[in-house]
Amino acid sequence: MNWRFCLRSAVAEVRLALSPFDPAAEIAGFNARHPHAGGIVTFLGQVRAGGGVEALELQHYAPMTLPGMEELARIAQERWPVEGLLIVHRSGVMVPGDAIVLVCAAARHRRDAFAAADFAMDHLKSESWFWKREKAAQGWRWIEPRPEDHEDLSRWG
Amino acid sequence: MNWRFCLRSAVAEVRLALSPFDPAAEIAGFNARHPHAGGIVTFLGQVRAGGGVEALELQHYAPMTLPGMEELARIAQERWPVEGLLIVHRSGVMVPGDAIVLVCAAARHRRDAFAAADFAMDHLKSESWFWKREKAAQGWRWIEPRPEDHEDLSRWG
Amino acid sequence: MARLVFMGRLEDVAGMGEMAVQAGPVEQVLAGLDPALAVELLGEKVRMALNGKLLTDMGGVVLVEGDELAFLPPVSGG
Amino acid sequence: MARLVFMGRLEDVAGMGEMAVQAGPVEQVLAGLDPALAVELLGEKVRMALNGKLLTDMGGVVLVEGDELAFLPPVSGG
Repeated sequence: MNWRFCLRSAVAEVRLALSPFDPAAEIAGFNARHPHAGGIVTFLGQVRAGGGVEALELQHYAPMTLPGMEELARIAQERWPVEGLLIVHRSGVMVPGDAIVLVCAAARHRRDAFAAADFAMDHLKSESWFWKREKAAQGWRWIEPRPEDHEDLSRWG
Repeated sequence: MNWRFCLRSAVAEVRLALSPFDPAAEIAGFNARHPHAGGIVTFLGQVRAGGGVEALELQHYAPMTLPGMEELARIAQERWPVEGLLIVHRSGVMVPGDAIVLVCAAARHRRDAFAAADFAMDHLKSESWFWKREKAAQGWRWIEPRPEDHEDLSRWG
Repeated sequence: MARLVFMGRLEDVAGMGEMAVQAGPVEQVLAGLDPALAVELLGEKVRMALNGKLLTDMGGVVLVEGDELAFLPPVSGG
Repeated sequence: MARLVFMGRLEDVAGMGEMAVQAGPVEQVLAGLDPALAVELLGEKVRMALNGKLLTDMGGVVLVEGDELAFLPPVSGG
């Protein structure tokens, strides 16, 4: 893995995954690294099986995507007292069942872990430098953010 | 495992664990069972290492605890369109690093998964039939819910 | 005989997790206990369940053979 | 030479992910493109980044040798 694609601080680890990753193994590793946290919240987003989508592609723009994710992690850490934060986001072509994004947040109190994970997901969804398209029977189609995604973002002020 | 301690419906699985469970394995199994869900949120609560707590005990009352958890799962499923819900709660004596509670919620849309898991945790924390005590240097001490726990509950109307 | 069950810190107060008692009106059963324990059991925050069902009012409750009356202090899970 | 980068659906419109162009004022570079593409690139929702930094205003921007100007339509991750 290229150094550009991995950042680790005392608290946060942010990765842009260019090939499939194993979310269960990531979660197990994260949990093992955070025995001091009372609560750990994880969010896993995956390509839905059975919805007619044959493939999903996420594009990233190397000069901006990972730096943007790192900045997001920094802001989340500033807003909530998390003891650990992991953000992994895929780029490339995925098939149903593949993991797209994983966020793990460990905190002393569960509300902080929930909020940090929720905040990170809302921002990854509609304010990070990714472009998404889906392949169904009709071919490829670019996906733009839904109005709900912007409403979700506005919850954070 | 005694039949009284396990309920499985099409959507929800609720367990009262009388011995240690492996949250990473539970999460991996849950994820594998829900390839159709776009988003999966998990919450893991564990006995904090390093906080001076030597042991934690959770008591349950057999005639009410599991039925209460099942009712909670039923209400969460009614309120949010979840495709899968897993609630595992330990009873007995635990040591730092042991898992206390695990909630996994799978849904088509991530906000539903977040809300169902968050709701379930708030209710397990202060409205389920468990009694908690901690052992520190001074000996055992019973823990009563904090005012924040009741405020958390009131968010759900 | 009927059974009283003491959960959480009430077990410490009672010095035991359960106690066999003579069947009869609850008031009478409580009157037969150590007064210090009875006071705790009647505490404002303590709820009661008869055979696994919460009682909304203990007035008039009579324990019959095999009944289990549980005293439930404030809960704390997770 | 400088480089234009087209992300997301703009890649489909351009028929390529990047394009080498002569250095010079951005207005002049865009004037040299297929007008249908230029119109899309100037769309209200399209943002631009010069060498990885968002531009708040393209007025007066001049591409120099080695510059990379990216056109970024609405994002959608997760």
